[in-house]
Amino acid sequence: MVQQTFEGEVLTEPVVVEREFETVDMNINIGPQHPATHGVFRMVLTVDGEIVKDAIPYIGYMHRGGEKLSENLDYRGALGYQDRTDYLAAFNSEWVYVNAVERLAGIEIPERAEYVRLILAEFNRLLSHFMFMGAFGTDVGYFGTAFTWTFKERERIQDLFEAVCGDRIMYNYFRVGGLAWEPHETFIEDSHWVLDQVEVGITDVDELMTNNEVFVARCRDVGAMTADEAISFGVTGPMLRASGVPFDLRVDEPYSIYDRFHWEIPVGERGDVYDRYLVRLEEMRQSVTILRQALDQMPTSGPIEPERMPARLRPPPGEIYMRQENPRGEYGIYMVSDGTDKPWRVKMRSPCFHNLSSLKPQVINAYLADAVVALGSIDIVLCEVDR
Amino acid sequence: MEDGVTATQVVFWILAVVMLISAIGVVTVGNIVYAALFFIASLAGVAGIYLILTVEFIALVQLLIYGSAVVILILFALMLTRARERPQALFGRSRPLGIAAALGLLAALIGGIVATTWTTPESSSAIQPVGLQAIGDAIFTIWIVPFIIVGVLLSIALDGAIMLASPDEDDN
Amino acid sequence: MVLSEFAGVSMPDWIDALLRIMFIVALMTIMAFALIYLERKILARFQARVGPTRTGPIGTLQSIADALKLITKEDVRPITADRWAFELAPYMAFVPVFLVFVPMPFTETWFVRDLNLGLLFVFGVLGLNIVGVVMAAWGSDNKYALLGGVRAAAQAISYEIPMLLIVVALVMVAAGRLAVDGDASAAGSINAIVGDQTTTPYILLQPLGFFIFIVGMLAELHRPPFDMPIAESEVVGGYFVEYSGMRWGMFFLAEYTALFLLVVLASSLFLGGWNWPFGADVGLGLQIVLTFVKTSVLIVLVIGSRALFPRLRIDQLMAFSWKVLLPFSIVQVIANGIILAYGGADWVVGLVSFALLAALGGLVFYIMRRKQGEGTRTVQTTPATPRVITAPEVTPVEAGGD
Amino acid sequence: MTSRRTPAAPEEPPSNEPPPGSIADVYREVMPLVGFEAEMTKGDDVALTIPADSIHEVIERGREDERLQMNLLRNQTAVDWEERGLEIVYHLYSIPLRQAVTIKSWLPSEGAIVESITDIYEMANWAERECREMFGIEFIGHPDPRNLLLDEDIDIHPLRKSHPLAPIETEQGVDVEFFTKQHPPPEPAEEEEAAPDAAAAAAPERKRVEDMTEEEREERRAEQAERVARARELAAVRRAERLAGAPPAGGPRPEGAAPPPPPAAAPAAASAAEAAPASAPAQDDRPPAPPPPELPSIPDAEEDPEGRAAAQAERVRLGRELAAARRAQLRGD
Repeated sequence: MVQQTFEGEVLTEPVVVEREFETVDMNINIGPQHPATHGVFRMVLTVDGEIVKDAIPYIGYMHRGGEKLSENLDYRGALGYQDRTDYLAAFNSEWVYVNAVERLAGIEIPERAEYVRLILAEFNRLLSHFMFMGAFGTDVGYFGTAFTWTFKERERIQDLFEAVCGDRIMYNYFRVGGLAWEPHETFIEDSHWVLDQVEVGITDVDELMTNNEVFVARCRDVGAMTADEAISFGVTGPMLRASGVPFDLRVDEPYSIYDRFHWEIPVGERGDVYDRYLVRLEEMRQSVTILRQALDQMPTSGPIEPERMPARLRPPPGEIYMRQENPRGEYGIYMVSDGTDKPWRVKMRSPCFHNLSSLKPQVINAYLADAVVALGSIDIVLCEVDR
Repeated sequence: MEDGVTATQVVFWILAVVMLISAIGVVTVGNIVYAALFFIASLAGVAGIYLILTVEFIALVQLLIYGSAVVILILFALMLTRARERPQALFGRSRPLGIAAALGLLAALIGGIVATTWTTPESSSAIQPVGLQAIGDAIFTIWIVPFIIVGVLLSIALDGAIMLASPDEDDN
Repeated sequence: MVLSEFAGVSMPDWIDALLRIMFIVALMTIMAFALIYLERKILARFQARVGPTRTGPIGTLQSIADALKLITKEDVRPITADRWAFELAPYMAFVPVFLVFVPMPFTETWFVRDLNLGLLFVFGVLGLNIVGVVMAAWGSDNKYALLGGVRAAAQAISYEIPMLLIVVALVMVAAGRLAVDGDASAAGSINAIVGDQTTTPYILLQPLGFFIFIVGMLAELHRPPFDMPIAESEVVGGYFVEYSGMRWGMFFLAEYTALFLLVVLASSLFLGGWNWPFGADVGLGLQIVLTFVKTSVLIVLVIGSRALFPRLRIDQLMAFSWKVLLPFSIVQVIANGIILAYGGADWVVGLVSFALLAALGGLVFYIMRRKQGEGTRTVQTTPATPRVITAPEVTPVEAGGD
Repeated sequence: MTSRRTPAAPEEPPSNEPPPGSIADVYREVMPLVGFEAEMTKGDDVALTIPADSIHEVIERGREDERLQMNLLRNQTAVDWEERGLEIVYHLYSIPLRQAVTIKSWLPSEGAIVESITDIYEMANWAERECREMFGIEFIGHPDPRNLLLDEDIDIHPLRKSHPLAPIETEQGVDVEFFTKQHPPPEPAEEEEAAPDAAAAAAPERKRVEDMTEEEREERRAEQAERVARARELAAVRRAERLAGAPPAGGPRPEGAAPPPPPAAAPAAASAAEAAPASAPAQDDRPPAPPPPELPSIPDAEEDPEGRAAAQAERVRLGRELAAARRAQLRGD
C-alpha cells in the first residue's frame, strides 16, 4: 500500500513478512492537529499492532524567522519576539534577552528592579508547571479534572500579572535597564495571597495524581532516559534533573540575585515520565519558597531603572551567550553586536528544541499510548521549538 | 394439535430461510468481513431454532459462546492482518476438488436425514421446559466423563494458542 | 391464549409484552437524557466548575439541546467506508443493549418478563454489542477507528469472562438459599435473586463479586479507567470517530443505556435492588425509592471514576484482567463450591469472599508501591562561584526525599 | 530595510585576554598542536578560535579529557560576517567541573564544509540540520541532512546577510514578479520602463489616498484586485504543480521565493499602507555573476540622505544579483 504524504514524499510500502501470524505495520499520523501534540507538531509512527516501530518527527510548522527579524530591529525592538517564543514563560524569556543586552551595553540594574524581575520570573515558572500538570493529566487520561484544577490556580497568578503589567500572557514588561513602570502598591501583599492559594493548588494536584495507582502504572518506566543519553541530546531542565543530574543554572551558573536565596533542587533517579512529573511538582514547591524569601527581602522603594539611559542603544562590538533556567530548561541568547544600533546576530537556544530531539529513542518499541505520554512529559511549546 | 399453521411453524420457516441465505452468503460473498457477518446471522438463526424448541439454556449459551466470543475472535484476526485486501481464491485451481467434496458431504447428509425416523411429539405443548436444576444434575452426574474430556481438550487448545503467540512476543 | 395482568386489565400475552416494551423504551430514553445531563453536572462538580447552566432553569434542557444538535447535524459517511458495515453498526450496537432490559426487575412486579434464565439471557445478548463496535471500527476505514475497534474487542473479551465467573459464583450462593426441595432452578431469574435479599444483600456474601462486577462493568462500558478504545489523546475517539449526527447519537444513546442497565443489574444482584431493607414487606412505593437510590449512588460512582482516574494502557488492562481478576474469580467459584458442598453457612462464604477481596486489594497496592519506588531526592543548593576552574566535587548528595 | 554597512572591524580592545588560569590554558595544555586564539566575551566566558579542520578533534578531546569533561554541547550556531566569511560557534559546558567554553572557527562564506560532530553529541544532529538550512554550511558525515524547519525543496539560506529581509507588506510566499514573468498579462502593459531612480523620482508626486479623486481611487482599487487575482492564480498553479507529484528538487520548479524588489526605499516615510505597484525592471538572468562585488559603504542617514538612498538601492541590486547568481549556480545552468 503506497502512502503519499502531503509533501509528496512517498513512504515505502510496509514490508509484509509472509508469516501466518505476522500483523502488518501501519503508518499512523500523530498529525499536526492532534490532541496529544500540544501545538503544531507531526509525528509519523510506524505501528505494528500497538508497538511503535519507528517515529519520524516533523517540526517547522511554527517557524517565523524570529532570529532574522530580531537582526533587523534595534536592541529594544526585538523584545516582543521573546514573549512569543516561549509564551508559557514569557517573563523568563524576556529576562534572558534583557540581561544579554544589559551585559553587552554594560548597564547596571537597580536592586528593586532585579527583585521584581526575579519574583515575576518565578511566578511564571509556577504558571508554566501548572500548565504542564493540566496538559499532562489530559494526556494520561484525566478527562479534564487536572486541567480545570490547575487552571484555577493559573487564573490567580495571571490576575496578579494583569495587575502588574496589564497582560496575562504576552507581558512585554521588562525593559533594557529595568522595568517599564512601577509595580502597583499592593504588589507584595497580592503576591503573598496568590502564593497561599498556589500552595493549596499544588497539594490538590499532588493528591490527585502522585499516588494514583493507575497514574503510576501509566507513567513509571515509560520513556526512561539515562543521564548520559540525556546530556548527549542536550536535554536540560526538569527532564535532565529527572535523569539524576543535579544541573540547575540558578545554582551551577548563578545569575541575577539567585545566590541570596536557599532552596533545594529535586533530582529524580530513573529519568522516566513519573520522575519528570515528580521533579516538576517538587520544583513548584521550591519556587514557592524562593518567592517567599524574595518577597520578604524585596526593597519597598527605590528606582526601577538607571538614571541615565542612552536614547539609541549602541553596545560596543562584542558577543555574549546569556543563559538562564527557564521552566523547560536552559534558554540562552547568543547575541553578537557590531557597534551599530541593531544586533548583528541573535541566536535563541530553546530548551524544547533539544528536549524534543530526544523523543525518538523514548518512543521506539514502546506502546502507542506510551509514545503520547512520553511526548506529553517533555512539556514542549512548539513556538519555542521552531522560533 | 390443530392442523393449521401454528405460530412456531411460521417462525421456524422464517428462521430457516434466514439461516439458509446467510449460510450461502458466508460461502459466496467476496468480502471476507461480510462472510463473518453472515456467519453471525446464521449462528443467531441456530439460537432462534433452539428457542422454538423451548430449550432456552442451549440457545443462550449458543448466543453467548458463538455470538460474542468466537465471532469476535474471527473479526479480530481479520482486522489485524491484511486478509481483507486480497480477494479470496473462490474460483482457483482447486475448484473441482472443492465441488466434489461438497457433493460428497451433501450426499452423506441427505442419507442421514432419510435414514432417521423423525418422531414428532404428540403436541408441541407437551415438551416440558427443562429447568436449570435438571440440566445441572445431568451434566455433573450422567455426562461427567465427556464434560471432563472437553475441559482437558480446551485447556490443551489454550496452551497451544499461547505457544503460537509467544514466539512473537520474545523480541520486546 | 395466555392472559396476563397488566394494571388489572387482562389481555392477550403478546399485547401485554408489547405494552411493557413500550414502557421500557420510554423509560430508557428519559433515563438516557437524564444521564447525559447528570454526567455533565456531576463531572463538573468533580472538576471545580459548574456544568451546563444556560439551557433551561439549571441547564436541565442541555440533553435536549444535545439531541437537537445531533438530529440537525449531517450524517457524514466517508466515501472509502464500507457501506453496509458502517450503516448497520449503530443498530448492531444498540439492539442488544435494548433487549437486555427484558428481565430487569425495577420493582417486584415491574419488569417485562421474569425469565427464569434471566442472568444467562443478559450476558448472552450483551456480548453481541461488541459485534456492532467492531463493525463500526472496521467499516469506517480509518486507522484510529481500527485501533479503537481492536482495543474494544480485546477488552470486551478479556473482561467478560471474570464477570461471568463471578455471576456463576453468585448464582451458586443464591441457589443454595433459594433451593426449595432440591430444585434450585429458580436461581436463574434476577427477580428471584432480588426477592431473596430482603435481609442480607449479596454484597455481604460476595464482596469480591461486587468489586469484580463493577470493574467488569466499567470495562464493558469503555469508561475510565478502562476507556482505551475511545481514548481522546491517542486514538481520538476510537471506533466512532467517523460517525456524526444521529448515527453517533445512536452510539451515545447505546452507551448511556448500557450504563443505566448495568447499574440496575449491579444494584439488583449485589445491593438487593428493590428489596434490600424491607422492600418486599412495605410494597411498591419503597421499592421504587430503593431502586432509584441505589442506581443513582452507583451512577455517581461510575461518573466519578471518569473524573478521578487516568486510563490504563491496553496491555496493563489485559494483564489486570487475565492475571488478576480471572484467577481471583476462579478461586472464588471454587471456594463457594467447597463451602456450599460441605453445607457451610452463608456468613462463611461472605468471610472467604471478603478475605479474597482484601488479598486482591493488597496485591494491587503492593505491586504499585513497589513499582512506584521512592520519590525524588532533593540536593542542597550550593551556589558555586561559576568561573572557578578547579571546581569542587559535586556536593555530596544526602538522602532526602519529599 | 537593507543590510547595514559592514561592521567597523577594528580588533576588539586588546585588553580582554582571558586571565592566566582560565580554561584557555587548560585547552592549550591538553591540545598543544592546535592554534588557539583566546578572548574573553562579554558574559565573562572564554571564546577560543581554532582552525576549521581541527574542530572535530578539539571537541572530541574536550569531551574525553578528564581536566575538561565538556559533556554538554549546549548550543551550536553560525554567524554570517559577510566578506569576513562564516563563523561557526560551539558552546560547550562541563556539568561536573562547572566550566563553560565557546569554540569558534572561521569558514569561507561560499561552500563552507565542516565535519559533523553528531557522533560525539546526539544534540548536534538537529542543530547542524538547522545550521545547514539557515546558512548553507555542509556537514560531512551527518546521518540525516534533510531540512528541519524549512520546506524540503527550498534552497535559499534565510539567515545569510545576503538574503535581504523582504518588506512585510508583500504577499506571503506569493512571488508576483516571477508570476508576471511566467504569465505575462494578455495585452502588453505599456507602462514605461521604470528604472529604479525613475521610480524614486515618481514617488514624491504620488498623492496620498485621501486626496485622490474618486476615479483614481477606483482605478487603484481595480489594479490591486487584479494583482491579488493574479497572485491567487499563481498559488493555484503552484499547488497544481505540487499535487502533480513534486518535481525533483533541481528541476524547473518556480524560482526560489526571491522576494519582489522592495519599492525604492525613498527616505521620506512612504505611507506604509500604500503598496506601490512598482513595476519591476525586467531583469534577464545574466550568466552567473562574478564573485560577490565589493559592497559600497552606506553613509549615515544624518549626513546625506540621497547618498544613502542610492547606496542602499545599489546594495539591494547587488544583493539580488548575488542571490540570482547563486540560484542559477545551484540549478547548474
